Amino acid sequence: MLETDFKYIIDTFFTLFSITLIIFMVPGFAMLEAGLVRTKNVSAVLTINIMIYAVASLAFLLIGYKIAFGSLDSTTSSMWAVIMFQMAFVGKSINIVSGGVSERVRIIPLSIFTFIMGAFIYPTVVNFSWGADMLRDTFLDIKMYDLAGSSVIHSTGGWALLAALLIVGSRRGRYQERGVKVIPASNIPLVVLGAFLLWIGWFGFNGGSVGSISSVESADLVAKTIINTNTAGLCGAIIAGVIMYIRYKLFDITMILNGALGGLVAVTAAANLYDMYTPILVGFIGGGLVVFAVPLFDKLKLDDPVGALSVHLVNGIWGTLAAGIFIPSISLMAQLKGIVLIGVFTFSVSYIVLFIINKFFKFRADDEAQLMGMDINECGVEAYPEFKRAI
Amino acid sequence: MLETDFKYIIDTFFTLFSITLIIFMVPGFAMLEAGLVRTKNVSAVLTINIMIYAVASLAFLLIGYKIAFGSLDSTTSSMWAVIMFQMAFVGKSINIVSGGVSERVRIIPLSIFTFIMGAFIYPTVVNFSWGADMLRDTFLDIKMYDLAGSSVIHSTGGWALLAALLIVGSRRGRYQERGVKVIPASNIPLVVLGAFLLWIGWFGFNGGSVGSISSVESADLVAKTIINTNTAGLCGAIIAGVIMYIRYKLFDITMILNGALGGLVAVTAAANLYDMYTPILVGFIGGGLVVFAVPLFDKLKLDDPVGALSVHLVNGIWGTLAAGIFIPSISLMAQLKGIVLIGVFTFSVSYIVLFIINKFFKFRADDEAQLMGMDINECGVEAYPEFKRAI
Amino acid sequence: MLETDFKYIIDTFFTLFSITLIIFMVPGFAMLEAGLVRTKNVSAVLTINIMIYAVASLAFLLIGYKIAFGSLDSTTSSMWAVIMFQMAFVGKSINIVSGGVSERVRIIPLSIFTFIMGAFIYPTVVNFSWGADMLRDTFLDIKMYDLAGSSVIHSTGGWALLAALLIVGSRRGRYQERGVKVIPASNIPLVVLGAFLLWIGWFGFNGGSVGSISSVESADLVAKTIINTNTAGLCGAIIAGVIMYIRYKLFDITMILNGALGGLVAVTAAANLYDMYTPILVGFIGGGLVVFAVPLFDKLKLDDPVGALSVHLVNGIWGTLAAGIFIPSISLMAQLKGIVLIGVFTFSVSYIVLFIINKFFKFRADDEAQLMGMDINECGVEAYPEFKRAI
Amino acid sequence: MKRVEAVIKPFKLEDVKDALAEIGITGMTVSEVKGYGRQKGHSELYRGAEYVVDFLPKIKMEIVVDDENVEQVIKTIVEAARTGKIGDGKIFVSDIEKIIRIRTGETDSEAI
Amino acid sequence: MKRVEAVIKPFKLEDVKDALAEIGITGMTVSEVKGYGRQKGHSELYRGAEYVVDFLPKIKMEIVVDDENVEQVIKTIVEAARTGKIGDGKIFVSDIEKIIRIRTGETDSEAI
Amino acid sequence: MKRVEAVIKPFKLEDVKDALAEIGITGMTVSEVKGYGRQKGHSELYRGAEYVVDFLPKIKMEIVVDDENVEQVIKTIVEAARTGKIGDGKIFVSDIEKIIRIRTGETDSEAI
Ligand SMILES: Nc1ncnc2c1ncn2[C@@H]1O[C@H](COP(=O)(O)OP(=O)(O)O)[C@@H](O)[C@H]1O
Ligand SMILES: Nc1ncnc2c1ncn2[C@@H]1O[C@H](COP(=O)(O)OP(=O)(O)O)[C@@H](O)[C@H]1O
Ligand SMILES: Nc1ncnc2c1ncn2[C@@H]1O[C@H](COP(=O)(O)OP(=O)(O)O)[C@@H](O)[C@H]1O
Repeated sequence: MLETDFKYIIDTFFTLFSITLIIFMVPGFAMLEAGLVRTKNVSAVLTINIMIYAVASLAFLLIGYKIAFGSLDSTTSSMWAVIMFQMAFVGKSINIVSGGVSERVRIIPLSIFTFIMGAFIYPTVVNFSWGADMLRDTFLDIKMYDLAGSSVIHSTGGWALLAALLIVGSRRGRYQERGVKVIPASNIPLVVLGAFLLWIGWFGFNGGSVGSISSVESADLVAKTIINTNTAGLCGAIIAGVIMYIRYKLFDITMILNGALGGLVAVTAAANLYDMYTPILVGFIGGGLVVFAVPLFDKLKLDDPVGALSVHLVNGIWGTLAAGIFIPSISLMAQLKGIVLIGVFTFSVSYIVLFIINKFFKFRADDEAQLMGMDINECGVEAYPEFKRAI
Repeated sequence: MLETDFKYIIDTFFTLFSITLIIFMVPGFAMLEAGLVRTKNVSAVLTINIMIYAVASLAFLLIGYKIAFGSLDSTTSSMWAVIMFQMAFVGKSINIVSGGVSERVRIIPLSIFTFIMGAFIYPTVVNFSWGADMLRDTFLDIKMYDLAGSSVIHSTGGWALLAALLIVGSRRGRYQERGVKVIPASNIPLVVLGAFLLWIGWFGFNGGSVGSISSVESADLVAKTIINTNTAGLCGAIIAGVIMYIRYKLFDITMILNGALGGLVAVTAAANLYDMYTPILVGFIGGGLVVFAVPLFDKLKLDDPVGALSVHLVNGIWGTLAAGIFIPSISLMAQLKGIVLIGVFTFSVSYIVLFIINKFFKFRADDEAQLMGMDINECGVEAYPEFKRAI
Repeated sequence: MLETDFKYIIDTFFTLFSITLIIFMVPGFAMLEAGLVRTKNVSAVLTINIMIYAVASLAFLLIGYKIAFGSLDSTTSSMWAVIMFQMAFVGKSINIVSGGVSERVRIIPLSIFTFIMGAFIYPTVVNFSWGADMLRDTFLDIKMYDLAGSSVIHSTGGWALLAALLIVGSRRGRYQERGVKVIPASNIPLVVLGAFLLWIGWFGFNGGSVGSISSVESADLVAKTIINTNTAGLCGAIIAGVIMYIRYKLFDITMILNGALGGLVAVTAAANLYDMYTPILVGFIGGGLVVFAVPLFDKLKLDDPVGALSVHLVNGIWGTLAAGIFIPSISLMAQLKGIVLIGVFTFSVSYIVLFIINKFFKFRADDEAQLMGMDINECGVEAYPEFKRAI
Repeated sequence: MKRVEAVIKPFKLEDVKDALAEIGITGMTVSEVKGYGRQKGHSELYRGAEYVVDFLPKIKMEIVVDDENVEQVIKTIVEAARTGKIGDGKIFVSDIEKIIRIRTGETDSEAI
Repeated sequence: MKRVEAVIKPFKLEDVKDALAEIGITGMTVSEVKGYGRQKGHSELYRGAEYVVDFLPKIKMEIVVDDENVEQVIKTIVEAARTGKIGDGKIFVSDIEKIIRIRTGETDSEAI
Repeated sequence: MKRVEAVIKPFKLEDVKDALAEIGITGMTVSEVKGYGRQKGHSELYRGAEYVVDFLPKIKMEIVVDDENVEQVIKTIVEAARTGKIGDGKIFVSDIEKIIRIRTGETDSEAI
């Protein structure tokens, strides 16, 4: 057998393995968000998660893929595997948006935005940074290093969410005169399950982004990427737990999980390049940032029920910078330029698109609908109809 | 290293990967069904799911495998992997039956039927269509193309369910004079989780059925099979959502998920042969069929709490036909013949077996037992004892 | 390409595959335990599961790995994959401890013990049995065969749990004058989900422990290991169901799942060496032992809410012995010696460590805290705040 | 005005509600309660230990009516809720001194 | 002593509680109930079949007070709970003969 | 006939039920309620914000008895439910005019 054939086979198989892990993130996001919102909004949040996977993936397959990469070809592993691998990413960035505006967003306008983001906005960002690169040789060319998308996926989702929060506004009754009304998560086991499905999916996300496992060097790289990814998650969880305990003598499990996810986002930009110990630092800082960012965004009245801004935007930025700080061959300036350009582009385009959609289909459910719950108003199906609601 | 050795190793590994994904369908079916039934029947439904996996798999290992395939040997990949791959399929067809008769079926008679179906009925169907083929050279020889079992697994399960519904009857109070009593799902997050575990399991189901990944061509085929499988699922979900919204201005999430599963069933017969776009059509039609079939079966007073007939029987048939319609090299007549023969065989044999078992052990729990719930009567363990039940 | 390169690549990939499956056991244990405890203790149990994964893994990476194996090198597959594979094991043995003392254990002292067990106790046991073997050439040298840790993981966890139960004591109100107070599981679907995530994880646990898949023989061995593992699980479930039905005419689903897990633990010592039929016997006995052990431990007032002693300690011992009984080349005496040495070492060291920690930080929450629930006292976050608690 | 309280078997709720609607009663407040009485609970099994569930699920209906309707309401409930088996439940009648409809401020009979 | 029972819309609980606290009422017992009345339930959709959810979630507050406070309590509740839309709920007043505080054994007005 | 209503701490339910059974009371209706009173709620933490849970879980028992048994029932409940700590709960006694046993149609004392 030819060596190239061997490589083709192995890398196709490995890509399929990675895809599978990444698609576990679909129920991962769904469970995480279903657990974090109130019971009256659970069916709606889940419907949105399914809708995003379906609409964004199809939009990317039919339109976005070509915008991002120009052509469908691949010689080193099966084209179908490569397309599907890229397709598996697109929903993630939109999930970040939908999570942050949950409990008041309506499904129809969000579906329209999902289509536009999956077909155009996200593919354009990919084009700039990983793909065909239409900006090459202009002064806007992005030379940022970003293995698996600290910026391209996570900040992009975060910036779009920021735009969405400005358009959609906060949940009914969240910011009152007497202060912020605390709205606790309704189902903690689902939050944990979702977070770990995301965590495991991340191995495919980052490991698969190495692109090949079919040489001794790349096999090493993939394995190192995965162990480093995991380490940053571990440390994000630990630091969030430690900070919470020091301040409150209590372990807030949702914050610990957000800390872990923050660490995972942060390490994503360069998990393949760090040695075994750097991800510890990257994760500690990432988890710490989450703990401080969550109450901060509440002070700014950016109402984000799942902590998506803190996890994805803040740590997407931190992770992209960290690559420039800890890896000598990566220019911190190039990283910074990438962060800023992606931020400006995504935020402004998303804002305009959201603004226009909002003229025709209001994103925000009115107060009465929010009071009854999005499930009854948008889905007609309650999530837990037989379970009696407590006061 | 010899090329045959290389292929043996890779294909064994790939089969193990596929097996793992398929076995995720065990909790997949379990969560889906646990979420769709009422809280008082959840432990019983889950017990049945575990029982099916245990009894059907053991029956197949000890008896059924030889009926289906004649011998245990395999030269192109490890015999153990091949046996286990086939074993992983058997429970699925019985799960289709158990899902459709849940909330009133008793465990003992169902266990007996599970044994007979796992040891004899399903293996015989496999023998006809994929296996040793005892009908070869008779006028009954089945020449149908069915990659991963639109007919062999899904219609087979569906026909057996139809027989079971005639024997078991509907749930207490379901069809009343004033019309159908709506019995909503009790736990939507579980339904979503289960549906996505099934969805991901399907990658192993269909991808693994290609049989080999160890050449460039077969690697391409496997990857194409998986992306096509996914596409049909996406489109099944989308169309179900669109139809529901047009008719009711509401997104019924359980119907959307059933639509997705319908698309997945439909594409299963020939996911490896379609180009990238045909699965879109196959999935749209599959998902659409589900939306119309669910209320239709209710009109026929076939009480199927999880929509198994609509998903598996209707789309098993549609998928098998679709292969004949869209793939020139597949004869539509051969497909039709396969559908009819499998239907006649499975339905009549299942009916007789169920009828006889029912003489000795009634399948249907009496009304009082259904009123208290199957959990207390069959398991002694309530699913959610600390959660207060709403009116 | 060199054959050694090919093997390196394949075995690295295979190890990464196994790691992923094993890490599914993290949510597996978490869901299992969250489902088995009362609603008021669910967040605490989940927090402990996350803490264990984070603390034990980091402790093992930084300290324990070198104690166990001496050096970080690996020539046959990527060092990073090998390290992570070993890291994935460590949390499991501590999970056994935490599960058994749940609903009254406090998080801070348990975290300290987790660190010590992950950094020192477990690595030392590994050193004796699988690793650098500091006892070699002494009369204490352990020559036991233990493929994937019936003793090294499961009994070790079980012995440490026994020590912990003596220190921590039983849950408030569990053993009363009028007898044992039954405390039912609060969420059966989570128990089922958790058990199946563990089950599937076990394929990586045992299959991965074969160490290589890159020759025809080892591919066969891996496949056989996985099918045998599965068979023992099936039979553990079946026998538990049969015994329960014979005695009570009811199918206690939690016992059936414990039976399955018991079978899985038992086959772990030598799943690669058995023929296709021996695991049936090993699993039947394993599952049967669980059914009898659970009430027995209650008679001894060892209050173990999740059945960890019956599943892991009893079957860890049984599985290690079974290897000696059924495999001619394995000495039953060597197995016995290994069991006793590991037991004496782990129990006594754990007892001393737990005793000292307990002087400074009480493991057991006081009665009032247990009454309110560990969630409010330790986490500040209730697991299901919107769900009304039944009487 | 009187308050008629009925503790009934849960699956009878629909029937009783419909029967009351037929005699023109359209206001009521319902809650889930647990009953303890002559009807004995079932035994459950958990991990090899059997135990008895003492408290049985019941539905409590509260209907506030004018004095002249009390007898008819009682009769209707008894008929619709009776299965003849132990545990069918009880009806308690007590006095209500005053009623106010929050929306309009109407009181007593007008507020029912 | 009187028992004032108010059936109100769930999201008004917080407001009513605060309003009562302001007039010095600090003891009450609250439960979730389902109400059936003029306010009609919403319809839900499940698998292609629409159906009406008859019973609406309500909160029942029970406040036991001395006779002289009854009017003020009623007034406070009405003001705080009113939205003006159908389904705002009702207040029922009935007589209480005796009160005992379990902790101290105090009775009647002292036990409130 | 009288209705004795006791609002108690949830974990005392079993003790009170047993104590009542000992004095021959075998019928009662129980529900979960939330109490607001002198006993203050605990504070919880969520994502860096602390907040107080005002309403505490309590159990309400309703026991309808003949007039002559009222005192004994009260005494029994007080003894079994008392912990001496704030929040032990209250007992309210009110009048019941009529009782009907649905199964048999028996009324008043015969129906208890
Ligand atoms: N003395 C009582 N006080 C309050 N509720 C009672 C009393 N006796 C019975 N009940 C309620 O009535 C229900 C039915 O009573 P039970 O004695 O089981 O049967 P029956 O209705 O046939 O007399 C009980 O479950 C309980 O909720
Ligand atoms: N006759 C009654 N007896 C007991 N509760 C009643 C009665 N009538 C109404 N209620 C309660 O009051 C609530 C509000 O009544 P409804 O007729 O819907 O509107 P409104 O409060 O505007 O009159 C109902 O949901 C029900 O809980
Ligand atoms: N005025 C009242 N009306 C109705 N229920 C009350 C009243 N005061 C107290 N309660 C109930 O009694 C419970 C205990 O009262 P609380 O003041 O906390 O302590 P204590 O029982 O020691 O007096 C409260 O949680 C509440 O359910």
